[in-house]
Amino acid sequence: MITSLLFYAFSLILVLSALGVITSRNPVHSALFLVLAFVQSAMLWLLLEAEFLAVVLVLVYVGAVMVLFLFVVMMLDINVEELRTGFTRYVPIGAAVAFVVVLEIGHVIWFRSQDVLAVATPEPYPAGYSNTQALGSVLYTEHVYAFELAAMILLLAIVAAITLTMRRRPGLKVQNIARQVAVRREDRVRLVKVDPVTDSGTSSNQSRIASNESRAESVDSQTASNASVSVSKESVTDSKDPGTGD
Amino acid sequence: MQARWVAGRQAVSGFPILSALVWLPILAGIAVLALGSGEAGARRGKLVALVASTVVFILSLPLYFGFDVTTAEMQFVERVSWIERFNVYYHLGLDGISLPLVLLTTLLTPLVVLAGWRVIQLRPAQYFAAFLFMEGLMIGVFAALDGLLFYVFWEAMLVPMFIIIGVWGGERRIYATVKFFLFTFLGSVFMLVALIYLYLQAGSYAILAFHDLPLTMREQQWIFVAFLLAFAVKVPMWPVHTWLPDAHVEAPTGGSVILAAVLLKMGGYGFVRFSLPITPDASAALAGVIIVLSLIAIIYIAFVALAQEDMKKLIAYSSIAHMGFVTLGFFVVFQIALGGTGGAGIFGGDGAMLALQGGMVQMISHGLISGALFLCVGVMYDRLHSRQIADYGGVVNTMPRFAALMVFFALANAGLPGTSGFVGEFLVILGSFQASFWLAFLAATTLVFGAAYTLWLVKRVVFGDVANDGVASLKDVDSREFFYLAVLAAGVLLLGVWPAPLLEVMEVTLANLLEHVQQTKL
Amino acid sequence: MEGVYLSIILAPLAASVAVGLFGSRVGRAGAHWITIVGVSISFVLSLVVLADVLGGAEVYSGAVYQWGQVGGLSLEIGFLIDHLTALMITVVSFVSLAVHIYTIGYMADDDGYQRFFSYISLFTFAMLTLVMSNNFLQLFFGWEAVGVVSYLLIGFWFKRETAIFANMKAFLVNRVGDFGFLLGIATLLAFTGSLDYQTVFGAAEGLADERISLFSGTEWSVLTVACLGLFVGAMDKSAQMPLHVWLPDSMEGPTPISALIHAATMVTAGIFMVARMSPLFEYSQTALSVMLVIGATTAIFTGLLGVVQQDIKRIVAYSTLSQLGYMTVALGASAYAAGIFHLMTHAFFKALLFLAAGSVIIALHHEQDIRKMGGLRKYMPITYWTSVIGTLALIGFPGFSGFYSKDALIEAVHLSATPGAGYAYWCVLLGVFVTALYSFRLLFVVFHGEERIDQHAREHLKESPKVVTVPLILLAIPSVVIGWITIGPVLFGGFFEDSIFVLAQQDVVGLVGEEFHGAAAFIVHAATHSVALYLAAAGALVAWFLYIRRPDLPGILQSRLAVLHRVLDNKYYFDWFNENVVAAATRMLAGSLWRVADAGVIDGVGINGSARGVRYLAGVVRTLQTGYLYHYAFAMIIGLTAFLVWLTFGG
Amino acid sequence: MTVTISHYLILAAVLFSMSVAGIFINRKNVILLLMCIELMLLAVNFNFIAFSRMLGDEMGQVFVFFILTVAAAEAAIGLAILVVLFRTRQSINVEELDTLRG
Repeated sequence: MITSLLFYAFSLILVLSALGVITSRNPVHSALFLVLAFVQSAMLWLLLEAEFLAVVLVLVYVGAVMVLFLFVVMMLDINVEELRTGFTRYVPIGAAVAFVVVLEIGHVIWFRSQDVLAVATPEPYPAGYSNTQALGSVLYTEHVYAFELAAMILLLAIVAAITLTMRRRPGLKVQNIARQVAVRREDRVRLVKVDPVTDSGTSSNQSRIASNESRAESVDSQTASNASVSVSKESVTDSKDPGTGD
Repeated sequence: MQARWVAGRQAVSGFPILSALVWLPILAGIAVLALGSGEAGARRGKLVALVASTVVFILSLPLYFGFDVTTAEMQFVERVSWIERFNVYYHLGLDGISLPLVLLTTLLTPLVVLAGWRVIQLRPAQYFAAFLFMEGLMIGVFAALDGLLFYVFWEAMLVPMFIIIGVWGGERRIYATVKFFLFTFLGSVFMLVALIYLYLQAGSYAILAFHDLPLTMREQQWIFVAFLLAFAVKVPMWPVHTWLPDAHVEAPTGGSVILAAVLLKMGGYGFVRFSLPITPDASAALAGVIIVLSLIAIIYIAFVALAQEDMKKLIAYSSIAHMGFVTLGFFVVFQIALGGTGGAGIFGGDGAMLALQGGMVQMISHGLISGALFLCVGVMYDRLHSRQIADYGGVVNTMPRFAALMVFFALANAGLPGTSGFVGEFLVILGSFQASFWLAFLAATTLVFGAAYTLWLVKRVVFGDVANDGVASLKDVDSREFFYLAVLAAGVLLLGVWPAPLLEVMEVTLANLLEHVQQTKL
Repeated sequence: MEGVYLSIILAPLAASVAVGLFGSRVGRAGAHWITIVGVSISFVLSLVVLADVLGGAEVYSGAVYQWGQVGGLSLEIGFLIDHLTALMITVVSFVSLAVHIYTIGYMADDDGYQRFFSYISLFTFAMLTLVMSNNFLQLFFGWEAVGVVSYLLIGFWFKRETAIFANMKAFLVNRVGDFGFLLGIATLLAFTGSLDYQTVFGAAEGLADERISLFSGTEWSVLTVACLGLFVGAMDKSAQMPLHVWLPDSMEGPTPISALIHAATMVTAGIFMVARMSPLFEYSQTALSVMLVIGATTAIFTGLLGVVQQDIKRIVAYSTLSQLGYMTVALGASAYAAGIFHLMTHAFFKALLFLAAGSVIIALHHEQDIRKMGGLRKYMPITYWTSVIGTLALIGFPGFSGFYSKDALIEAVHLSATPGAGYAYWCVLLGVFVTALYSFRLLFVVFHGEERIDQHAREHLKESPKVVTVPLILLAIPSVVIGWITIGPVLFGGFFEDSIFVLAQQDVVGLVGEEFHGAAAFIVHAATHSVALYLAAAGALVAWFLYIRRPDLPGILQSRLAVLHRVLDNKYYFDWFNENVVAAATRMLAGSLWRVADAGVIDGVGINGSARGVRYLAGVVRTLQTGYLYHYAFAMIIGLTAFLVWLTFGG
Repeated sequence: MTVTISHYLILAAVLFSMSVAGIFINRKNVILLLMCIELMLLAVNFNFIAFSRMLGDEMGQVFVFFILTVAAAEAAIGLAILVVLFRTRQSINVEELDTLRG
């Protein structure tokens, strides 16, 4: 009796929340209604003694999928009003199709499956029965290949979702560590031979640096300027590039 | 004779030679593709293609020398289960009908590779690979003894041909390929339906099992028509022939050669392998229709050929006319069996054999001759990039060696005795006389019309004074071109003066076929 | 002897192939030496065979190799060697040899020297194959092969538009004949089951009574159908009306060809073939009558054309046509031996005339118009005298070879009872007059009278070199004496034995032979019993009067008889008819079949029409495709629902 | 008035029909379409579990397990596509997605 009451209560909420999903104006509301519908379904599944799946439904759907839905709905700036225009245009045909579907399923249940459904009340499970264990014992033996396949599908879905949504914005600077590590001395440093300068400190930027450095090394500026190490400005900016490409 | 085939048989015993012939070119084709399309890759690819096709040709020789001409049984048979659920086998084998066609294929492919050697600049690797694929698939078609296997090869062959015309073709190649594809595909779909029906009746796809399957007249007629649609398009018979001139004109030289020399033969082969033995009663009942269509092809198409301005189109139309002899030869058999001319009473059986043999010889001979003629046109096209007759004239002045070969092939095309072109027509005309005087009369008009369009072509292209600067600048054939034309010339001549080696191979098989078609299945 | 027979045909073939393939390597001298040696071998071996046959050897009929086996029918290549064959191969190889030698001079400065020798050797091979055959297959091979070589030779100077037109015409007209020939062969095969001469001949008598229905309601004798088919073949090779049109045009080829092919050998293939098939033709009165009428018509009407022609080679060509008509008449009258006899003598003197004409032509630098000749007698004595001999032989001057053959022939026709023989007799008699007229016209206009040669040619005018004159002399000798020597043994001596078959009631040659008492007596007999001799004399006289005595008369006559002249000048409008009616209609039909039927109806309406139909339909259906995803989704759902309805409520 | 299998089946049918109707009603909003599909799958899962319970066979539940997996994957990819779609077109209005319309 309790079971019946619970069944009707859950069913009622389920149907109403489903109705809310399809009719509410705001997609956020729809999503929340859907969450409710899932929870109610989980309850009903518990009544059917499918505990494992009921828990999975709540964890996976309510916990993960529906959150994803909500994220997306909220993230996207959707013009709800525009989407609502002509809302009722297809209601008659939708209702008609839904009605036909109900009719069909009802027909099948009432007229075609009487003998099967006559023993509609399921046998109770024996004591000590564990739904999770029973499911696990078939899942990891008989259906292990399918199970692996399902894992692959999920992996694939992850990869696909990431590839689809990943985007590269132009102009974004990212480190390329591999290229930074692979840099060699020749890429950064350049040896330049500078001619001896007669009137030092006037001509070019480059030679000024050179002569300054050489002065620091040696007092005799005339001899040191013959061969000196010069780190040019260009080579410094050059060396920045290989590390920062996208 | 006995010693010959015994020795040959021992040479191939235990070796799956037919599979080798089918798959070697295909693997080689993959290898050519794998070698890449760069310049070096293309050069290596060409070499691989030539070596592979030559090896295939050499491999196919033991088939001839190991062939037992005293039996109509399938030989060199290979049979492995393929799709167990539907009783499909990977089943290959040869008899006297398919052997010559396989040899024709293996002979022509190296020549075609050689013909494209320097000419093909665009994606050469893919070009040669396509021809290698074609070769394997064509051999597969002729060797397949399982209906589904046959169908797979048959349809798969369309793909490389489609690509060859579509990629390396002329200006209107897209129109031509689509037309070619739609025509042949439409026809073969009906064949698939017939094959499936036969499978449901026989419980397997074995073609030889189809032969012995009893069928009612109604069933036979439907199956016959379904097969007819597929084969008539391929042959091609009037009025489903219009794809051929377009396809030929647009195809590159090698494509035209393979198309004319081998692809058309599949139609003829289909008739003798499927239509005649599977539906003998329907064939007999509808033979009149086919004969009329054949005669239309022979006479009407000859006139159409006369009006052509484009060399390739002219040769294409001439192909249709010549293939008319093939279908005439195959179906006149039934008219002979019915009695016909008074003489048939004493000579009926041999008359039917004449017609059958004639049709088969005509197929082989046409393969060589039309192939050679298309190669000739290719040689000229490579130099002047025109197929219009009006752009030529007096080619003999600048290309004497080439002109000699071209005139030879043209005469062979006109059915000159001493060339293979004569043998088939001669036998078919002699045979069809047994059916009716007027049949022979109409068929024999080809002597005049065939000569008319061929010689007029020769007159306008080869003879005369140098017509323009283009012709004046022509260079005679180099040794490569001379080689492949000379090989074909030798073949044409050999079969013309001594067709016995060819006739002998087919004799028993055809006799068996003849006996088979005369027994009603009802 | 098989080796000998094989060598006879293979020697020229080998020579031809060698010269043809390695022409540039063997050089010009090599080319003519190789081929001449080849043909000489044939000639010498032919003499051996002739001697062997005359020595009473058995008739040989055997296969060389099996061409193919189809059902119970074995097709073989082989030889039949009897008196007829022996005679033919001797004539063919002799004339061929003479022509080979003559060609050295005639073609001396032609670019295609080696090619030419290769061709004529190939021709010799083909012709020998034809005459030595013992079956229809090989006969047909030789038949077409000579046609092809003739095609190549007529178009030898391929730069000339007229030449390549003429060779195509020749081949096509020949193909019309081959068409009939092939049907004849097919008829025989259908009713006898063999292509071997001996088997077919053996069945001939039975075939005469066999009936075949060609048009509903009419029944034909199988033999007549076969013979008429074969005769159509003979008509084109031996250029009988109306299939003669190719022969005059074929004079576009070099002169040695005209001599070899179009006078002495190929054109006689038809005559030879009918004689060879005498066991068949004998049983078909209808075929014989047709031959009589066609031959007689050709003999007289083509002769008339020779009178108005201005081209030296064409005159000789028309003369050839006329003489071939004579031979055909002989065949129709069952006088096969007389026909072959005339064929032999004609081969010699007509080859002579052609080569003489060729000699004139090269002396005048390839001038062929007789209006630009005249008075050549004193410049070219050897050519002149050999021409005179040829002319006398042609018109049947007593004692010359042509006299014997022609007179015997006319006598035989006179005695024949075959329907049509009366008409034929008058035609051939009149023909004698015409022959004499055009022959002497040619002789007088070219060699006598005033010189009308242009200045340039006259400076170089001289007798032809030895390689030209020697063959002339070689041919002149038999032209004079061969008739005298051989009429007795060949014609009346039963030379042909079994190789020619004549029914006893039709044996006109035998009747003529009863009154034959030696070659000299035959002259007396002819002078007293036949008007032919006097007609020939009259013809010669008229020619003399018109072209020597009153050279102005022909012009006057021409304008008086303008209508007649125009008809003759246009060759009875045969060419006009062929070009403007047959060829034009063919081209028109071809064009309309292509453009209207093929491109228009099949491709336009059928193929592209269906494509257009599909495109139109697609355009209509396209409006259903809104492109909105949800419409497709709806369609799916509705469809699924409908399907479920069918599944739940329908079943 | 015990709860039988039929009850669950009818519940599933109602749920299914409502989601079908939802597809029609919310034809323009792709997110809602995806939600309706989830709802549909849920309805199907109901059937599986109900029968599994009735027949005492875990097979049905295994099936549901896999359906949940696939549905999760589908939702993830579907939403990813949706995000990409929105990024390129600045809208998820189905009526603007008419590139198929030739």
